[in-house]
Amino acid sequence: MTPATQTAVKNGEAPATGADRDPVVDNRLHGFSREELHALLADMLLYRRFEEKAEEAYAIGKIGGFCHLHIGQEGLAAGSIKPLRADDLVITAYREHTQAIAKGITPRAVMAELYGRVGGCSGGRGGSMHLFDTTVGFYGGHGIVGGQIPLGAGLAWAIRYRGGDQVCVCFMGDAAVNQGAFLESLNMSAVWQLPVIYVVENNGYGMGTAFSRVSVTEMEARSGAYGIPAHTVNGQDVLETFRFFEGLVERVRGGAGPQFVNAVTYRFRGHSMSDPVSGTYRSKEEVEAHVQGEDPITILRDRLMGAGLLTQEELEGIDAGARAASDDAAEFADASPLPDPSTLYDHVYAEINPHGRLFLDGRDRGGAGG
Amino acid sequence: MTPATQTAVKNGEAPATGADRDPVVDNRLHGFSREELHALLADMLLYRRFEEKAEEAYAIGKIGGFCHLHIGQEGLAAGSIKPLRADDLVITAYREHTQAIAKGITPRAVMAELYGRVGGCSGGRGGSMHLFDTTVGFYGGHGIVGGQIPLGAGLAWAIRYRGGDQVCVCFMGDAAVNQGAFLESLNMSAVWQLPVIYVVENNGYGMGTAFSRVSVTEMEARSGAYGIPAHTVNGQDVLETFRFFEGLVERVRGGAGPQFVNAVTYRFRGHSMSDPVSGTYRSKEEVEAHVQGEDPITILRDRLMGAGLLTQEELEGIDAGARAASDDAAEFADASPLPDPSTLYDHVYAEINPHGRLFLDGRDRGGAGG
Amino acid sequence: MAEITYREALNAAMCQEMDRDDSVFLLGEEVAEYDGAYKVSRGMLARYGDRRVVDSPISELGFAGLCVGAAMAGLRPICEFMTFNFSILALDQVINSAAKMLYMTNGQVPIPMVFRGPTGAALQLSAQHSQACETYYVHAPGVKLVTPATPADAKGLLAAAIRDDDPVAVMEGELLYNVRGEVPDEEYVIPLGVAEVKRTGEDVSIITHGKMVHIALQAARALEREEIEAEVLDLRSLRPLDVDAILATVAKTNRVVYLEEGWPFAGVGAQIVSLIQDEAFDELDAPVLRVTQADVPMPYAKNMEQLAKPGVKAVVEACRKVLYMEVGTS
Amino acid sequence: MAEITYREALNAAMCQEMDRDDSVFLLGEEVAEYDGAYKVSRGMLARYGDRRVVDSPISELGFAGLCVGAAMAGLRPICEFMTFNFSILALDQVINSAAKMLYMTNGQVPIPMVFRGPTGAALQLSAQHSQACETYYVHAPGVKLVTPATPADAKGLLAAAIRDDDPVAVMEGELLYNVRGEVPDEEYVIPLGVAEVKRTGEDVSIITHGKMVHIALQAARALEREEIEAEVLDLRSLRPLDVDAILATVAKTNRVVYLEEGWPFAGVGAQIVSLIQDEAFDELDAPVLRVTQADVPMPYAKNMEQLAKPGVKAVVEACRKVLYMEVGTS
Ligand SMILES: Cc1ncc(C[n+]2csc(CCOP(=O)(O)OP(=O)(O)O)c2C)c(N)n1
Ligand SMILES: Cc1ncc(C[n+]2csc(CCOP(=O)(O)OP(=O)(O)O)c2C)c(N)n1
Ligand SMILES: [Mg+2]
Ligand SMILES: [Mg+2]
Repeated sequence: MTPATQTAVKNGEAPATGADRDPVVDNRLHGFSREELHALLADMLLYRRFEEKAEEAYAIGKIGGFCHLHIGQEGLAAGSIKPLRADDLVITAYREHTQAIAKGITPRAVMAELYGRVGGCSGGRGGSMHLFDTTVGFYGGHGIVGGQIPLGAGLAWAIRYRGGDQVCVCFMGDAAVNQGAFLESLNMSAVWQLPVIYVVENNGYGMGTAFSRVSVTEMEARSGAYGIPAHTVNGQDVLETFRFFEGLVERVRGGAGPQFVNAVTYRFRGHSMSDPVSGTYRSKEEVEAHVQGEDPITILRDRLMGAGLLTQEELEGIDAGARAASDDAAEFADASPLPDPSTLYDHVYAEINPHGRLFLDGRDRGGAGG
Repeated sequence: MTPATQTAVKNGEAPATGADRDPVVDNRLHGFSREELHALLADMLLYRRFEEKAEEAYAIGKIGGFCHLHIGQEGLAAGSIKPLRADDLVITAYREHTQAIAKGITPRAVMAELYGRVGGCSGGRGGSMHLFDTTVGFYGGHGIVGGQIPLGAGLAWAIRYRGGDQVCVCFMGDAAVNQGAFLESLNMSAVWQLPVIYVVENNGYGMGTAFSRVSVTEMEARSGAYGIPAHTVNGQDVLETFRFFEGLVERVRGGAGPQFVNAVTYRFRGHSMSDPVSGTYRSKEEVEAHVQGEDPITILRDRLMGAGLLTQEELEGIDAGARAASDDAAEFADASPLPDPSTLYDHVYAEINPHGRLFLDGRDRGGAGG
Repeated sequence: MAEITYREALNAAMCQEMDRDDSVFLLGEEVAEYDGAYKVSRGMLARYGDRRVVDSPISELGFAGLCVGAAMAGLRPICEFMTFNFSILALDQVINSAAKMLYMTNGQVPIPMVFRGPTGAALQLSAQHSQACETYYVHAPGVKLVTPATPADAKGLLAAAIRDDDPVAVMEGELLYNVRGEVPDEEYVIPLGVAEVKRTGEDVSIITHGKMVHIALQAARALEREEIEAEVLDLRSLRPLDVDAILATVAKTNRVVYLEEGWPFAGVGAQIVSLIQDEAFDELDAPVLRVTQADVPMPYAKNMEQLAKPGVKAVVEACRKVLYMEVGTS
Repeated sequence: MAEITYREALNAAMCQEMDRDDSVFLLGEEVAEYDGAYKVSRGMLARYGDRRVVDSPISELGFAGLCVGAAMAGLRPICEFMTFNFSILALDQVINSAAKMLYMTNGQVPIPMVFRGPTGAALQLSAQHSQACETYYVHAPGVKLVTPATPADAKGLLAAAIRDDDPVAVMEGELLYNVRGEVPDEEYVIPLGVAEVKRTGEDVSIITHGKMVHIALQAARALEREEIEAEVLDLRSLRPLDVDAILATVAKTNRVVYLEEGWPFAGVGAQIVSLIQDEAFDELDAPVLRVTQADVPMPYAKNMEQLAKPGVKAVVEACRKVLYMEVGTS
């Protein structure tokens, strides 16, 4: 099992510092090496800076449409995706910029997609909600709440059908578990014992609606109906999350069948760019408390500094790298051309049949197709 | 709480025979009076004879389309619906002839509906799968598996909205719990504490598919995800079922919130008229064993005879009544006219707007509407 | 008569009807505490309480069906879809329950309810969030459908929809919510099935509905500069359909362009063309042309989205074409 | 060439394709152990095993989506809907996932799959089980749609649909399953987008698709007795649409009737009329008339159902009408 991108932690290596470390701190470091810890910090800082850059770009109109930031939830992106193999599959909803980067899409390709440019990972056609790169096993980016859940089951179905040992990780928001697709997909996954891990990014809210207002049970209760084991993990602790997923992925790879993970996290920004951070449905105090106490980046930083594994200088260096990569992504995006208007009708169909008309708007009237 | 139709058991009356009865037998009689017991037997025999008659009529082409018989499941129809008040609401799927009769639609109106005649409870427009009579609180008769589940939640919503103390009983087959509508409806019912009882008529099969082939959990596991209590009842024992529902309905009426009942039963006929009773998906032996050992009518009959509460003569009298009512229903249906062709466009809309055209097939071209 | 926004007009219609009839309630995602995803229900929770203004889980099929069930019992639900894109999940309850119920029950169970929310594209929301859903609602008999284009129409048509005893889909436009216009303050109801000539003209008729009315009016202004007088007929209601108004404008100009936001194949315009050629065959001096979204899923990139959407230029060209003028010179 | 049933022809097409390509599998309700609700997949479980012939729970949205997901990963699922009526529950996955995926991914993720099953009415199945679903599948670009009317077309079109790299809906007819006809024994594929003249004639064209082809042929025989020679054009494929064949028959007879099983508003026929009047305006000697289901939910009662369905008589009358003959005398 090797991480998907070069910045990621290398597993299976012994922790760098030896037996003289404080066992409590060590325990909280989950046996990661210094390099691995720095790499995880670098990953999360990249996600943060990248999205801050996107926020800026949105404000000046470089990015349009809906844009859902993952800020605050980066521990989960790194902790759940970095343990995956390159050929494992990820599918998710529309709050997926950092997940896409975690799985191996370059910041450039993601940013260019947000800008709607040809250099984007979906050629500028998909936008923020529809990031795709199947070469790194990232299957989108879906905008209908719950729509990706059956698709994730289908990806896992294909793995099983071919006798492969990959795993599919299917993310969703907490609100998505109230969609019927959730029941149908989990049930089928259980019946066919598909190699899929359903991960709820439980940030407590679906837009302005607290989960407790649309459910009388806790999240953990939602998968038992189908005989799928439920697990809870603290998504703000990237190390705990990483180790947890590392183990779970191996179990699923080994045939343990579908799993359900309640990953507890918090969204530091509004639902999308038009939603204020606090006000209507959650108080300023509530948000502040989370930002202060539960920032996955701060948590890791403090832990590393506390253990003497990170200096202020190193931190600044890592952060500078993250900012540079984000700036570079934005510059790349800005320089990338708009899609060529002549391609408007490309990729509606994979196969243009030699007979008959496929487009009914007059486009291929008299042309080859009609 | 009074039963809905005149044939039904009257509750709250002391058992007719006194203290000299065998306590074990008595216990199995659940404290019902002789009259009540006879009435329940009469109800079930009516359902049985009625559907046997329908079967005959289908064979000679008097009834068309799909026709799903409830034979074998009558204990559940009587036991769950007879305890309801006249103003309680029932909604169900397409295997609903006997449920409709239990709630108070006359055998004549049901049979005429199967025949597609104006005397039918849906005027011949609905057919076997769409029996309706809102004056007795019977809200159909729905053909899309799971489609009635949100509708049942909506009926219960209306009760709560108006501050009424009625209860809505929403039936479904075992296969329907795999529809997403199940999750969505149960969850909303729990969130809003609706006065609804979801009853699964668990006959073990959805068409040719055993429940165990499409679920890794038992039926009881399916409602806990939404915090809705699950109950199991033996639907072949009409007395147990009646007492169970009697209690449950009162609790829901009193504000206990939504409930989920796994009512275990068995279908003695094929899924519909074209499906053989046994062969592909269940063995002859399996069916025989149920018909011999788990016929709700036989069970009650034997129990009553064992307790000296029913003579062969009485049984024959009751059965003759059931046959006569079924014959009468068929005669009524046969004599009832076909719907008047001039009514084809009636009841598409409740309100024919004075302006504009509602029918686009040329029908009101030049007429009042267009 | 005050000038208010389309959003406020919808709000006013709901309040008007909720004030007069306790059986009317509003249910949907974010309609209560959040005041609506697009703030259409602003203030309504405070005014009517959480019995009548209700936040639902994200369960489109379920809550649409729940509303149909409540309507079966005689209530008059307003079921808000955050956008109609999401209502595709609920279509089974719209078509198989709401539309067919009255007929299957032989008239016993009317479904007096409203499905409402924005339809069609806003700006750069990409393929899954930019779909005009009229065809899905108008194909099956049993559901009525209105598409208000102005604040006044929004108030009058939504009020009429709530009062109607049948299920009525009210398709709004996200890009219309901030549009301002004169709206009667008093009780105001526009009968379903009455189209409105939004601009008169002799030379060519642009027939359209919903948000596209504004594109049609812009096109008419552009044509005016070429001394072409276009009539703009806003159908307002697709079912019932004001056939008299359609035939009147055809008889007047003999040349027609149908403009709609959605895709061409089996679009609303296809039906209007079919109707016109059937009932006014001899009145036509040219084939009816249609302007629609390009027959592709909506792309995200701004330039591509503009290209895919039906715009003023395409309407002007179509009008010139039905007038047998040279095209592409304007 | 053997004479086999339409049902057997579909079975043969699936086996033909499953034999040549391991990535093809069949999934749906009752397709395996029960051999299919209508026995279309008879023997396939025994032949291919439960890896490739799979019974699903009753979860239309879920299993349709699962098949789309499997197609995203490169498999070629055949997703059987017991009938297309039930697929309304799955439309979100058809439209928002299958149809839009390739575009949203800029061509990265084709969806090479088939949705198949019967559409339209059988006999007395009442409102919820008697719906022709073409419009719901043809409106959004991204999905192709074929409607075989004969056993040979069933084999050839289903095989082509399975081989096609796009999602293709194959709409069959429950009442066609027992129809017999000559079908090539060898590998047989009919290219998508090629209509077929099922009967030639000079006087009037009946254009149609699917099960209605048989009604059209009956009507043509009835007209023959009045010495009217009707041409019957079976579109076979609605998307891609064989426009050349349509224009050819229009040019030949100058009079057209479109016959379809579904409802009128935004039906397939509306689109065909729109296309003909646009592209062959001057060829038409009369408006194109349409024969459709009555614009009502399907009633159960036998007499009412017959009345609601488009039948031979209505087609004959429409043909007489476009020929400007007296109507109602035959
Ligand atoms: C079917 C559907 N309904 C509604 C929406 C609008 N919508 C977009 S995101 C969202 C909230 C989802 O919340 P959650 O699943 O918790 O994910 P989060 O945004 O918190 O990551 C809603 C209602 C949608 N996109 N799809
Ligand atoms: C959505 C939908 N899918 C498929 C069908 C076809 N169908 C009718 S009944 C049935 C089986 C339902 O079984 P169950 O819910 O257990 O009820 P039972 O017939 O045993 O009473 C199926 C698959 C349908 N009517 N609706
Ligand atoms: Mg959330
Ligand atoms: Mg069953």
